[in-house]
Amino acid sequence: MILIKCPYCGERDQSEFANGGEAHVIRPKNPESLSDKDWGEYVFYRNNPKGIFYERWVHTHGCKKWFNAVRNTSTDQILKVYKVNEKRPDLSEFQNTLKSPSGEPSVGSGNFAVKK
Amino acid sequence: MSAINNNCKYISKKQVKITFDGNTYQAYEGDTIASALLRNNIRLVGRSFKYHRPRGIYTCGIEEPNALVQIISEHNEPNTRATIKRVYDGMEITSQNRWPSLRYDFGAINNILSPIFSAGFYYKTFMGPKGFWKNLYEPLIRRSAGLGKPPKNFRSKSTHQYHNTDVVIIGAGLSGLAAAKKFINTKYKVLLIEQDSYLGGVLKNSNKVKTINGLTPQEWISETEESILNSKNITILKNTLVTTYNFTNHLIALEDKFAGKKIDLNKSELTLHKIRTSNTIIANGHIERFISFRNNDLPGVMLASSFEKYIHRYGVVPEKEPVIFTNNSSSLSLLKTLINLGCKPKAYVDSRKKDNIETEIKKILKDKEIPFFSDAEIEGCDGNKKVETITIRQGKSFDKIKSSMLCVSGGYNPDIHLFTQSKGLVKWDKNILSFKPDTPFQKTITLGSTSGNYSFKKLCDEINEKLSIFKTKKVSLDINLNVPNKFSIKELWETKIKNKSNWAKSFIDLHNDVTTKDLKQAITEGFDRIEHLKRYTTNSMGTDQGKISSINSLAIVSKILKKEISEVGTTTYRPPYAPLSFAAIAGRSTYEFYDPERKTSIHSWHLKNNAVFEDVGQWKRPWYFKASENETMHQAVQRESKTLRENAGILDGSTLGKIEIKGRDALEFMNLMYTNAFSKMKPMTSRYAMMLGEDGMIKDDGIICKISDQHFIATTTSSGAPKVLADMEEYLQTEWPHLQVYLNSITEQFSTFNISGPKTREIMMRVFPDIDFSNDAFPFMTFKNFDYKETKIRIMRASFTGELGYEIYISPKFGLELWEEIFSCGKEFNLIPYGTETMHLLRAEKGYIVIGQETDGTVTPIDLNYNWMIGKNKKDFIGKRSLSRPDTSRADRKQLVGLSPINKKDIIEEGQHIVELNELPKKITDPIKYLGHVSSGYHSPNLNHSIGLAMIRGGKNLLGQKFFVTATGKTKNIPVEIVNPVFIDPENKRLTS
Amino acid sequence: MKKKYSIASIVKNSLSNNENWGKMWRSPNPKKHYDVIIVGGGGHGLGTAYYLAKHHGIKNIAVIEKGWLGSGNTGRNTTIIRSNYLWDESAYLYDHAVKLWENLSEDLNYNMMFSQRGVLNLAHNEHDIKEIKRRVSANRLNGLDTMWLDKNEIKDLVPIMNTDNLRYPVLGAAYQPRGGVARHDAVAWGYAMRADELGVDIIQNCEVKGIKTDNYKVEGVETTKGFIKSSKIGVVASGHTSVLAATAGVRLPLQSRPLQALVSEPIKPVINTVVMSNAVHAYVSQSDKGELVIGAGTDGYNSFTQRGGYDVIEETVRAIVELYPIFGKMKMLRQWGGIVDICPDASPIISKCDVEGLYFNCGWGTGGFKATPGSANVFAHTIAKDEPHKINAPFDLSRFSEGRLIDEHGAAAVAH
Amino acid sequence: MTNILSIPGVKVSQKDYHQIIIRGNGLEKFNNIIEEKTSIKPPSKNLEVKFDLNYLFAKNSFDQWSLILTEKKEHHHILNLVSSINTNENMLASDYSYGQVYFEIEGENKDYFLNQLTHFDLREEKFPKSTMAQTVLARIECSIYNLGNKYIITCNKSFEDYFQQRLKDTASLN
Ligand SMILES: Cc1cc2nc3c(=O)[nH]c(=O)nc-3n(C[C@H](O)[C@H](O)[C@H](O)COP(=O)(O)OP(=O)(O)OC[C@H]3O[C@@H](n4cnc5c(N)ncnc54)[C@H](O)[C@@H]3O)c2cc1C
Ligand SMILES: NC(=O)c1ccc[n+]([C@@H]2O[C@H](COP(=O)([O-])OP(=O)(O)OC[C@H]3O[C@@H](n4cnc5c(N)ncnc54)[C@H](O)[C@@H]3O)[C@@H](O)[C@H]2O)c1
Ligand SMILES: Cc1cc2nc3c(=O)[nH]c(=O)nc-3n(C[C@H](O)[C@H](O)[C@H](O)COP(=O)(O)O)c2cc1C
Ligand SMILES: [Zn+2]
Repeated sequence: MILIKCPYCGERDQSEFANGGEAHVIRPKNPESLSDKDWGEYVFYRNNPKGIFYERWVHTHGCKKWFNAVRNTSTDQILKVYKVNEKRPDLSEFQNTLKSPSGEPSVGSGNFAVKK
Repeated sequence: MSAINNNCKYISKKQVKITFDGNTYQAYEGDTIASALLRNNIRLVGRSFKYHRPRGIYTCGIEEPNALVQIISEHNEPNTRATIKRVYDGMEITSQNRWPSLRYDFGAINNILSPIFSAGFYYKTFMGPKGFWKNLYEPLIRRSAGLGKPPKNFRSKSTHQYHNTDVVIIGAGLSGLAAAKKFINTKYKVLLIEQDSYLGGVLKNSNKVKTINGLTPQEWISETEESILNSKNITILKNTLVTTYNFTNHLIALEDKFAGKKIDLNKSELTLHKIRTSNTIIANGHIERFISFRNNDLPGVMLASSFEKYIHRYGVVPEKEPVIFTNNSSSLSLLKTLINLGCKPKAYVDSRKKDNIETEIKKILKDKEIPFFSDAEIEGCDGNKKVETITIRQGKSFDKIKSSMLCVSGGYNPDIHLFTQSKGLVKWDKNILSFKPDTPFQKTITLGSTSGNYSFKKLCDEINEKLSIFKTKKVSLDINLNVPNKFSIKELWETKIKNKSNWAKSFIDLHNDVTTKDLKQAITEGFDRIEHLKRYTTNSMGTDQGKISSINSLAIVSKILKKEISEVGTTTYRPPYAPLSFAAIAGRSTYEFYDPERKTSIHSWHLKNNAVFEDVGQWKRPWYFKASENETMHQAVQRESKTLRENAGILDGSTLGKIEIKGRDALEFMNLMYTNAFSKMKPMTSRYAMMLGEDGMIKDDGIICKISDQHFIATTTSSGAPKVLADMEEYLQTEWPHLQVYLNSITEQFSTFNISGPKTREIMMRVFPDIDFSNDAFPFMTFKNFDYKETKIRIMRASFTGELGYEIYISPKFGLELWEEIFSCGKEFNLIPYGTETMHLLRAEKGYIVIGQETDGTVTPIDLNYNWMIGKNKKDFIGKRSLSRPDTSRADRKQLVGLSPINKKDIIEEGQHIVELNELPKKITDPIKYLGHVSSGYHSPNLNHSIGLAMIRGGKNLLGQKFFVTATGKTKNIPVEIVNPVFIDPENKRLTS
Repeated sequence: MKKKYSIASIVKNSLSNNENWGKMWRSPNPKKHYDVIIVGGGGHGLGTAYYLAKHHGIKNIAVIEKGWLGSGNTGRNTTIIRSNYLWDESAYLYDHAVKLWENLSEDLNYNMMFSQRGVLNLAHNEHDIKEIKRRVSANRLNGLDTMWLDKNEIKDLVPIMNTDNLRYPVLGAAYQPRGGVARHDAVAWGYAMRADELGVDIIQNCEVKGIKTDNYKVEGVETTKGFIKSSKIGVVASGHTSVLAATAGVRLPLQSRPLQALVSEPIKPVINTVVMSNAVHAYVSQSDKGELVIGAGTDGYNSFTQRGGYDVIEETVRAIVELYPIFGKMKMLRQWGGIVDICPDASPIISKCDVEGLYFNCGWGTGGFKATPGSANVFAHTIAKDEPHKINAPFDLSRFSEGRLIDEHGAAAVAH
Repeated sequence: MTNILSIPGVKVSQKDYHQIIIRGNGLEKFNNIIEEKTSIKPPSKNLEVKFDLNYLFAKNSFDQWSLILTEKKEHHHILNLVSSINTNENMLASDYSYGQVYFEIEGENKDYFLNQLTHFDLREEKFPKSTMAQTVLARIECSIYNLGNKYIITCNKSFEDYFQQRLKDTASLN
């Protein structure tokens, strides 16, 4: 159960929030000018990285405000929370956070817990 | 030899009666089932999972793999661990997995057949002849597996308790208590959680510690507990087991509030604590492990520290003359305990070399003339349903000793379950021959034996050092021991069997009847990954999850594979730590509170007037009203529909979503959100509107009231309301923050009544004599606000039935009063209340669609012939671009049509399909082509025949053609004509009358 | 078949203390080059290799698995098998699989314990009823054995179910008698054994780090055991497919999310049918060993941690005790999660892509176990022939630009 | 006022209050208008609650306020206030008086009691006096106002029966 810090309400249990998928996907200004393929990409395709992910959350059962977060999807650690109108933080800010002691196993699920 | 009682402070002297398999026994309050049975010399308590072998009590705690019983007096609760469940007077218990009785179990034949029931045997046989698997083999397998019998119905009132805290200490043993001491009277909010009903852990369970700070262990525990209780910042939870360690220091712990008491069904017998903490201190100790030898599952084999725990914690000495078998130094305290009680072990078998064995042990053995075997091991034991003879191997020689109990210690594993659940990394420690915590992933601290620190003397330093991150004072522990401070152990996981036999078994998993032979076989077959091995053999997949054995299996496997144990690795530890009650997980949010019921302000009236309700989302909506006791739903709906078209009817539409939209850019916003164009719309008029997803598919619909270009009120479907508001907010906040628009949900702020039918105007004039309802003053699709008594109301002229109609919006406080007023005025006009079913029927007659019925996420407005709702000149709106994709603009998409039966008596069923064949084959093998499906089907009382709305391929061009509709359970299809979906008043005369 | 399993072989081996069973598969070192490389040793991947070797005469094949066989979702699913999907395309695909399931144990001479004990999908409100009745009718025309059951018929099948005295009463159900469950791990093992026998190299413990392409053509895979050349690569890596695709510069419309499941302690048989419910969200069946196997929902965020939030477990268990009051006295033994690859229309992708020689079989999300043999079978065809089988043709990637989605959301909010 | 329950350390009663939800940008002009119409200065700090005997004025988020009037008033009075605020283009006020229900909970065990129904962190340092929170209680969305010695909890009126029953049930199992 992740603990998420709503920029407006403070730390709350994840169950109060809904995830809005990838952040910084801007709705095309002029959809009619897009090819079917490009429009299809906008509607259906979202990045799905294992590692650093820029994503959106909304405090559905609280203030109902949207905000962005940077989360490591291989550990679920939230590395940063920022408001919708704030600048996308640079990837380099989080590079060294990736070396977490755990996270999803590199080999299957069994051995990850063991330090060699 | 029989058990004797020991004087013990943790057990009351109060006697209680329990029954086990029909026989009554005396026990003491505070006993567990296991201690009670041992007290009564009962050692055979169940049959094993696969081979139905006789099994006894193996441990004295949560790690028990064998002694699982069924509690008849608690709704037949199955698989209860006899070693932790506390007895109470009248408790009724039975053994499990045996037939006809525990002593004579028919299933024991499996033991005879055991050589063929080797690992994974079922994958290799039972494949034919056809049908045998389903009808014979599988039912047989299922019946012989499974342990306990199913429980009985049980509606628990167990509760949840949330905590937010600074520190949680798991385990109130020696280290947990010492740690808690540090937090006394500090600013930290601390929860100290202990699964037992007494604090003290190893101090109360064993004889290991002589004194602490000059006090006896018992005195030290009481003193410590008292000082903790006096400190306001620390809460102690007893009888509470931490089962789950989630991400971000979220813990689940289960409190047994009726431990040792008969359950009161009106009370919460369990409390599930859901804890969020900033720091977790794990001090939950260690678990002793066993050693595999031939017949190491016979009743009478017990872990050494468990045996000792029965003596100290429960005051029962299970046997006066057991044999002790160990590979480490810890069994000294058991030896001393027995000697102190005047008991004398039959033999002491230590696998360590004589030189490595502590002098104190050797001295006692010598003094008391106890047969002593060093550098020796147990080859196996034999007996009929119990241990009778024990075979000891020393070098090349074998000795047989008669004893009925064998206490085994294979060493200790730090109890890392919770630590690994938290995703911490563990590391193999050669000194203790086990895994111990290494790098935590969260804010986790491990203390005492959990952390792999087996030295009492170093404990104090460990605590002071690891807790130095907190602002606390140092604690001091001066511990005097009955055991050597230095822990010594010799690697020993399995002993060799003397006479090779197909039937000889050394168990590695007692619960699932997995033998060391199975491990070897699996590896021979290629299952050389530990996770594979687990799944192929079911090793460590039982109710105990291999607590006393899983490390042993890793070691055995690593030997066969010639790998380091750390390379073999562990299987994944998963929550819960021990089986967790479903009732407790569910808590009170089930049964009557499974999901909140939402009620409108008219609900009480509906109840009084015999409404039958329908669940729409969480809302309770009148589905139809029974005019008399015997009226069926069909009759009611036909009556309601007919009366409405002839006179008038009123529907409680309060559940409709309502959203107030206001701001400088409201118009632009609305033009983007909906397909419709709102720019030319006049203030104080309303319009039916549609909302799409970006994929172009219809998401919701509703009526939009325009107050001004800056102010709108939108209605939504009842179940779509939250989603529509959320979507609007999302676009405003994330895509179009430059638009100045504010939204408020006002769903709950208004009761809404939809009144319609030809007599409606007359009724409205009675209710609101001051309002001019004439067509000129109040045309279709307009709305106005009026003063009404001490409040304001809004009336809109609109209709979903196709009749003259109004929607009234009023504050819920005055809703019921107005509703009743309308009825008293409507009486003479035959006004009736109607429900959602009639609403659906009437709108279908009129060809209006219902979201979720005509639409299913794959329908565009064009498919519904609603091209007129699309603001073609608008540059953009949500979903517009998708409407021109190749597939969404195809001419032969499924489109909305009406269906009329050619034979007027035929019934068009909803959900059936439209085909070209008048008859279907009895058994369909090749798919039959169909055009589409019936999205709505009703018997129209006003046309007096069945009608349908359908979504069919290329439907727009098929008007007038004849097709067939399938019918449930019939091969003969119903001939129908494709017609315009508007069956009643296509010219809208009624609507605008 | 070289290794022939039967009661005779079991008895024979039991006499030698079960010490002489041969290896089920080799553990070869990877060769430098293969004709086809399958990335992902789950059921779909191993099955694909098996059918490529068996039906398409391709011999030089490798299956590369980063962990152990079945360590992905094949080893962690609730094993529900059914084919009663709403849309024709789906019904054809899943029923193709069910038909293969019906002979799979004999075909592979390995007992998958495919247990056709029937699957119920419960209706709890008017909307469910409408949806289910429509599906029953569509299934009938597609030759499937789905039927509508009323409350009494449900009670007969599952006497322990509380149908009336609950917040959302049980109003009826769809029932597919041919549906059921199977022993999930055995599926991977059976396929692996027979593929190995046909010469397929199964390489465990080897992670594909990247797919190497040149000018929109695949060249091979970079792995933890070195570079391996191949001109045809089939990626069947469920939750990790999009991560792998990205290394070849391909974007897929997939989101990876945890899906959780749990088992209870084992008890004697109480529930002989697979029961699924969306409104009272829980899925339950009882395994041959006796534990209740219960499916929970997907977590609402992307993650690769194979572990979801506790709230999802709580939701499921609430529903379980609501529907089956006797389970109030049962206990959860273990909970776990898998990473499922979810497609916008809840239907899979079995498709070629812009890169020549690169094939994807993914997007099975919460419900691909049931499709294993069918999916493997048509995917093998797609790779061997470089064109889709007619059954998987609709499940291509272009459906997302054309709008030709196969939207199974309406039919089953969670499609186990 | 209706008494809902009273057990050692916890007392819950239901109140009849009025409420207005106001949306706007919170800038000076906004504040002035609000002050002019209500004669109360709107709180400017996020989550802050101003209160006295007659009212409770909270800032729920950066663009939303809830004004609860604890004194009994004519509905017209409230509605007029709402429409006079709404005359300003960039503000939205909606009457929430009777679509919400109001519970007052007091007593020394109120936190422990509420934490049987909500995960919300009621600790003083996380939820100080004179602040409010929107969260989930007994599976429904609620607002909680911390007035120090008591909390005011509001939720949608359609949940009234359910919420009352949940509260009573919790008390009965305590
Ligand atoms: C909890 C749960 C319940 C489910 N219940 C059902 C159900 O009841 N019915 C049903 O039909 N379906 C169900 N499913 C879905 C089903 O499990 C999957 O759709 C199906 O098993 C997918 O099989 P697969 O072979 O494609 O993938 P997997 O079995 O996941 O195999 C993919 C393999 O690829 C490997 N891999 C990944 N990345 C790499 C790499 N870089 N290099 C090498 N190897 C790699 C993985 O280790 C894995 O072994 C459920 C899923 C879950 C998680
Ligand atoms: N020399 C030896 O023979 C030897 C061997 C091992 C340990 N030790 C020493 O023994 C001492 C043990 O002290 P300790 O405090 O680590 O262990 P402990 O056994 O005293 O205490 C652990 C406590 O945690 C409780 N517990 C376990 N799991 C729990 C759960 N999930 N939820 C709630 N409660 C739970 C247990 O009931 C127990 O009371 C240490 O000082 C260690 O050095 C000595
Ligand atoms: C159908 C099915 C039945 C299972 N039954 C058991 C069981 O009886 N006992 C057990 O410990 N685990 C059982 N598991 C869970 C596995 O132990 C394991 O948790 C799961 O495969 C996920 O792997 P992981 O926990 O190693 O990541 C079962 C899993 C599945 C898919
Ligand atoms: Zn918030």
